[in-house]
Amino acid sequence: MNTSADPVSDGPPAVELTGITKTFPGVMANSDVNLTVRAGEVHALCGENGAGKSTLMKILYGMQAPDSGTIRVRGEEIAFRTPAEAIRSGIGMVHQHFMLADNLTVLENIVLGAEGAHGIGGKARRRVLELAEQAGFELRLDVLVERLGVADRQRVEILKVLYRGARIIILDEPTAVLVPQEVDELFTTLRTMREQGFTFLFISHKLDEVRSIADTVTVLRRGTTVGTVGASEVTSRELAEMMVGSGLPVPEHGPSTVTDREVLTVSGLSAAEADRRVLDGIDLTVRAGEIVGLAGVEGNGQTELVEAIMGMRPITSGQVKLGERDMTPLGTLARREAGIGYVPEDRHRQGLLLDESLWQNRILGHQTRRPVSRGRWLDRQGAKDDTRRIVEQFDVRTPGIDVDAAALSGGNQQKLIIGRELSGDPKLLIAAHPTRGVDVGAQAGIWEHLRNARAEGLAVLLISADLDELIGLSDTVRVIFRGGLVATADPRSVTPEQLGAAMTGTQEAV
Amino acid sequence: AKDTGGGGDAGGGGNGPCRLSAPPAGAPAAPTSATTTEQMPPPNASAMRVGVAFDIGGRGDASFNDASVAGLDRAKADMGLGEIKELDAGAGEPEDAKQTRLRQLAREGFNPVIAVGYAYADALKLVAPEFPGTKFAIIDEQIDGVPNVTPLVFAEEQGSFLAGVVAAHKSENCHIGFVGGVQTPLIQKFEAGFEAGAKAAAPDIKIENEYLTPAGDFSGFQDPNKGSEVATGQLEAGADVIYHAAGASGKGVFGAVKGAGAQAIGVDSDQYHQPTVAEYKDVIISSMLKRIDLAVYDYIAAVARNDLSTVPKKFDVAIDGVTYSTSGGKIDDLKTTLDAYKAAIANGQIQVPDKP
Amino acid sequence: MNTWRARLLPPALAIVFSAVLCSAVLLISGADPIATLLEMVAQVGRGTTAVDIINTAGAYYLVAIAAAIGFQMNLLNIGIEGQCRLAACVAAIVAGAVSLPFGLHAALVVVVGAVTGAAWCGIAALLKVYRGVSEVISTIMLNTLSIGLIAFLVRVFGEMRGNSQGTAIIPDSGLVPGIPLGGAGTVFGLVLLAVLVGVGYALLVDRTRYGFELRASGLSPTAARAGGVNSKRMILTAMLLSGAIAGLAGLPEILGRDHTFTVNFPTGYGFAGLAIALLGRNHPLGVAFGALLWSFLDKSSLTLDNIGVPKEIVTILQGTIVLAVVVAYELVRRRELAAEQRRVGKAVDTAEPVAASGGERA
Amino acid sequence: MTAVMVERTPSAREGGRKMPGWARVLLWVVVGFVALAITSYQTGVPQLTGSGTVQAAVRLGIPILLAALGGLWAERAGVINIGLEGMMIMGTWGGAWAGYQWGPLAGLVAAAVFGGLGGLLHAIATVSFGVNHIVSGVAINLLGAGAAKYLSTLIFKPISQNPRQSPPVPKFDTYSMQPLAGWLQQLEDLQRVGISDVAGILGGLVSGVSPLTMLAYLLVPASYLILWRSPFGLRLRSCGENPVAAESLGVNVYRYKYIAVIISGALAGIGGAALILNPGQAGYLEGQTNNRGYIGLAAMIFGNWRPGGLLGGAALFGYSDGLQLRSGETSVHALFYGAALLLVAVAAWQVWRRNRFAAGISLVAAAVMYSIYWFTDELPEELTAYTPHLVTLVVLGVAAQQLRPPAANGLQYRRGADQ
Ligand SMILES: Nc1ncnc2c1ncn2[C@@H]1O[C@H](COP(=O)(O)OP(=O)(O)OP(=O)(O)O)[C@@H](O)[C@H]1O
Ligand SMILES: Nc1ncnc2c1ncn2[C@@H]1O[C@H](COP(=O)(O)OP(=O)(O)OP(=O)(O)O)[C@@H](O)[C@H]1O
Ligand SMILES: [Mg+2]
Ligand SMILES: [Mg+2]
Repeated sequence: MNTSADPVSDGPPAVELTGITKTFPGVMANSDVNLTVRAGEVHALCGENGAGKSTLMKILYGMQAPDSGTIRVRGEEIAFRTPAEAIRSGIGMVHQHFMLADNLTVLENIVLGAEGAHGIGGKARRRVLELAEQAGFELRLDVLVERLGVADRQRVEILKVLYRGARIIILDEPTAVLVPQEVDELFTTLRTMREQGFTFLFISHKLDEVRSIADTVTVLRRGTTVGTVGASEVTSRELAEMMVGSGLPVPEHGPSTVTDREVLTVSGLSAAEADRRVLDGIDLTVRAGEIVGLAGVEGNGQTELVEAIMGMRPITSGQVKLGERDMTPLGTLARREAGIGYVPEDRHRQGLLLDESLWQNRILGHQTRRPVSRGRWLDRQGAKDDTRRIVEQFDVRTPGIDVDAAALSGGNQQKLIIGRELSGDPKLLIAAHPTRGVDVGAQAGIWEHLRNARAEGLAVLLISADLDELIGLSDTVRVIFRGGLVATADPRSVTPEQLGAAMTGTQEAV
Repeated sequence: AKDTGGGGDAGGGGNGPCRLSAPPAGAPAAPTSATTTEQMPPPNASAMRVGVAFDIGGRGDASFNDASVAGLDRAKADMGLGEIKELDAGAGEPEDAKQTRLRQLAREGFNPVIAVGYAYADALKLVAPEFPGTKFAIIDEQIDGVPNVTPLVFAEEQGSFLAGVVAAHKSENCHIGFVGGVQTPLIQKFEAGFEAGAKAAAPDIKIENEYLTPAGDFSGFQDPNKGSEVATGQLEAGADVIYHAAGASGKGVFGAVKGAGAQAIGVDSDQYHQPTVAEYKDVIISSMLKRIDLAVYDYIAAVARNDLSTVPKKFDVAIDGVTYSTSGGKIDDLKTTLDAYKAAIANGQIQVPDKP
Repeated sequence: MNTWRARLLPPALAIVFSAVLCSAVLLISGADPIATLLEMVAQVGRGTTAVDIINTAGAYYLVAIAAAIGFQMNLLNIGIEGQCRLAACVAAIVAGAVSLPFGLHAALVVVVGAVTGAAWCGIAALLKVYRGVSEVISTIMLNTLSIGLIAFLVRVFGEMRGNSQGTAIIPDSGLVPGIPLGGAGTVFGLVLLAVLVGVGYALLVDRTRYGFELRASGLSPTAARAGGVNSKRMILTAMLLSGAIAGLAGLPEILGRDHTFTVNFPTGYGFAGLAIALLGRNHPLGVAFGALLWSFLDKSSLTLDNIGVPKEIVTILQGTIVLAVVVAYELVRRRELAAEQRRVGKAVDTAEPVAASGGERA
Repeated sequence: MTAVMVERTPSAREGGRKMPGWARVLLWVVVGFVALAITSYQTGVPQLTGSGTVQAAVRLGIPILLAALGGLWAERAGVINIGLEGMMIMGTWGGAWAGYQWGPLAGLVAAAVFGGLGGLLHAIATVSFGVNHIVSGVAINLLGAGAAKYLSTLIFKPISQNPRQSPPVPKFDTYSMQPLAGWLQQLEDLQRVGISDVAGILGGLVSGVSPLTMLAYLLVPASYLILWRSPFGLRLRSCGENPVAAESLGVNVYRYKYIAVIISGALAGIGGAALILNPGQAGYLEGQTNNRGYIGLAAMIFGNWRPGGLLGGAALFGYSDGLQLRSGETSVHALFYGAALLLVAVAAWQVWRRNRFAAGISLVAAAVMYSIYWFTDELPEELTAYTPHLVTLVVLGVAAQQLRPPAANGLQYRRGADQ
């Protein structure tokens, strides 16, 4: 490792990207992007979904080749063909979606690909421990990564980068999955490391965070750079306007439509997975016209709760009732037929048949109901007509309903799913991360649809990692921690920090 | 340490040679007048076109297909056949493939057409009536009632009886073994005869017998690995002469026998002279000969003379249709004994069972 | 992926590619590829070859549909071979043992065949659903076990005719008359069964809820589950269905020609079925085409001995076709998806109103 | 006023009883052995633990072991290799071809090369063209069989006069670890409870071993060391667990997959060579692999994608096959007694783990096994011939749920594509 440069040096910029253009079939992900990152600064990249941030970073990291443009690292022009070459130039990247092998140990994940330095044995172990200490992390190196929580996984990712001697570190949405307290910890680490001379490229949608950690902010819109500003010189509002070209949408409470008709009643619900309790005596009620938000750090049981309500996961005790009807013995399909709509958290894996046409996707989950089927037979015409309705009503941007779902962009895929799940007059909608990775326009549209449905008496159980969304949309917020509901919050008065404290189990502090 | 070949001794817990019963006496010398055809000068058949449909294995299988090839070759040399066409079968092929093969030969004017192997039985029953002008023969299956089909069948149990006698006399432990390839009725004839022969020669003898696979799994004829294991098992149990009827798996049997320094008896043709098992020559003390070559030769000659009545109904010991080989000279001392048994079988004094 | 081009191009490419490769192999071994092909085509006109092609294609079609049902949901039923043989054996035993009026008798036999096939496959299905045993491994084991079971059944319930062991001859009432074409042979009556199964399969997959669930489970098990598809039930029923159809495949021959099951019953139908289903892309018509092609290659190859060309060339040809066809499908699929994304991209660009119309709301 | 209303404090999680992996394996080996020894004496079938049976198990198990190792290498890199059978066939042909001309060592090398070629083809199809792994495997099995047939017609027929067989091929010699093998033989001959059983089993392992068998023995720990204790192996395994992550760390996933699948093919090819070059084997013979490639795959799954485990799978298969081939129906019959004993042990284990239900099931199964043993004298020969397959199926049925395949096994990976 070279000697620590003083922060914000006057030497050549750490990274200089000029005229980067990258097209995917049908999408111009980057067009003529310019970016200059000084050594020793935290440089934030902002932009709405699909603006091309990740693509740009993948190009810098050698994972994707630009169609044109030049990359300079510390003044030297370089064309990376593989991540290995970028790593050699001292660039490291922590990806938006973690790049960890679950079935390998922490140590193995860290040394993978960099075995040249210290092998994979004791020497490597000592070096990793040393680095962990420097960064202030506490990690056991021999556990399988699958056993780690999100924050720990992120630490592993950062250690991976450090182990390779990276001085320029790309962090793609590192805070998306963290609660405020964890974010603070992360920022402390970043600041320490900045003092030690590291340079950061930091991507986030959360503008407050950006302003608190970054020295400089560059905004991307539709694949091009809109401008670069000093972080201390702008307000979040100004940043947002740069990003979307207009005002930033915020979820807002309309008038309350909550009734006292209980639609979903969950009582004493417990579930286990291989000796481990994943749900622990959950009691939960959602009334008609009410949106109940579920806050929690990923991995605390929200996925399991949703699956248990949907009948996709065996439970050890408890009851799920829809209206007066006991759902507990029913399968997923029967629950859907009884009036539960379900927007799954992972649209690619759970929401869609990517290799099927849009109208075939309309049938999924509704295969027993009109208008897409008649008894045991499918009603192809009915399905097509209703898909056209959804495309129209929900503004799904597509040339037709015969294209494969895979060809649609993420936001449009999500709109199709929401449209489908609101079809057939559901009584209850379970929406898991309905706007995750969806751009601002689509996001506002989805919120609008949820609110309208609520006004018509729909009960909604909303799971989201975006606390602003939760607070903005919900009538009640419940907090889940280690498989149990540990707190209830009033969205009209609670702050994200307070929620965050409850989510990490440190609610005594509030 | 390197295991020197033949180091193992098979006769571990041996109980010594058998108490042998005397060979049947008083049997008149066998009617050595083999077949009638043998004695006549070979007819001229230079215009004859012979078609042959082989069973799986085909020419070069070092087994019954090859035996029929030998007959063909001799017929060609002696009688000057016009043309010979041979078609091969595929493993596990359906019935219609066999039919097509026979039809193809018949349609192209080959006459006679010889079907090698009982697998052709059903196909032949169907195809032969379609070509009344063509003469067909089938090896190893008795087909009656189709006028233009001549069955060429053998008394394998009689030959195997002789192999049993050889084994009983040559065993030092009075313990012998039989390895069958696939447990089909045909192979069971070998087993039955072998057992009968061994028991006749030495009533107290112990006989191991084992098949590699059950009926329907024809891999038993193709798996020397298994042959070797089964033979090893029998050798370790104390057997020291092993007779096999296991097709290509026999190689494995010979291998195991050689490794243990024991003795083996081959099958179908004179395996002592067979190139594919040449390395095991020294342990092959005899082979049960099933003279398919003779049957094929006789049949072609009979067709050439246009007198099928001269073809024997069954190729048995009486006409040397099944017999034993003496190549290698290991059983020269047994010749008289064996011939006595042969004569007794031929004149009906001994009835050899064909089912175990 | 719904254009005709995307459907037909890959198999055509594959067959051309395989033909070129095999020609090269033939040339190396000193044979004339053109003459070989002509000879194979000429063989179709000879004797009963044409009818044999149809008959065997019928059986191939059944095994391939059995395989296709599994493929639809990413289940690999390698046990078709065993299911087909065992079902044929049991059906023949029952057929030889009962006496029923004409028609009813054969119908019973068909049902027994289907049930046996389903039951044998059901073992693998249960092991998969309840014990998580990969169906690939269990069906491979079951294939081998079926050989032993068949040998046992034939010994206990069968009879000996000359040197061949088989089940009792089926009385006339149990037979299914064929369509006699004189010297060209007789088309098995049960080939119609293959046609029926094909029609049923087409309707099932394309038009019914069950078919939709089947495809959905194959395309994305996770999405299907979230969509209310009971994956255990689907695995179980799909395997049972696959086994049942596999169980029919041996019957045309037995009820139409052999009138008995012998231990010499042909082998290799199972793997042919897998290959044909791949070739035909699990599509009812594609599979029919594949079955005919496979059968043609099999039957016409019988003449290759006549012109001194090793028959094995056909096995190589078949292997190359399978590999080439999947490669071609993959390449065409990638191209089509890219084209479609371009199309979507264009459509979205022209219709681009505003990215963020979400500013104003109630 | 607090906005967050605390309802209750979360409860801690409880854990079950656990035992380290190696101890469990050791325990089961011991239990299995004790059951076998008891069975051997109670039923009067000494072959169960005889050195002969063990040697047979080794000979029969080696081709399967090698195929299973081949499967391990491919699947650890994320490529399912059902084409092992075809690669094995290629190996038998190559081994016989080169062995005939230049001796067994050359045969071994050629078998590896020919198997490796099959692996290369599989890699091209699955890695470069994204073909479904199983489809490619099925095609390779067809191709391997076809190509070997074709080549042997072309090359062997003129020499051996037979298109389906090679001429005799020179074999490896066998070696015994003397004087240990001799001592063990003496011990075994004493027929003392326990001691003779151990001596029989160990003796079977150290006597009559060919270099190829030794190589196979060595390849098991070597595979472990390479795959689990070397940087190369870490990279290779990472391709089977999360190739996207591996690529992002500069691992050339395509290259590692290629290497793994080619090695896999080479190992399968060597497995084929074991059918040619080991003493007692014939030369090349059409159809001689007889589905051993598939069995190898089963042994690997059985062994939970680990070298030690697949060794156990191959050993179990070889053992039950050797047993049924050598001492036929009686010993297989005795196995039912052994199975009953083992199931009682399983029941005890389940009681210890406080799993009453499973314990009950095991006891019932044990009773069934014992009554089969008690009420029958012999089993139909047709069925005992396939004991190994039945045993594999049953054991998988019992154990499959604890298996853990590599996470990205069988998935298509394309460079530059997300997930
Ligand atoms: N591998 C790919 N193939 C095709 N299109 C892609 C690919 N990767 C990204 N895109 C497209 O490129 C555009 C830019 O994507 P990118 O991931 O860079 O956006 P982003 O700014 O990181 O968005 P987010 O905030 O959702 O992470 C998107 O429209 C996306 O659809
Ligand atoms: N590997 C890929 N190959 C082809 N197209 C891709 C690929 N990755 C992304 N795309 C395309 O890019 C578009 C959106 O992808 P992207 O991953 O940016 O979505 P997203 O909005 O970020 O959603 P998500 O959060 O689920 O990733 C879609 O049209 C998708 O088909
Ligand atoms: Mg994205
Ligand atoms: Mg991104």
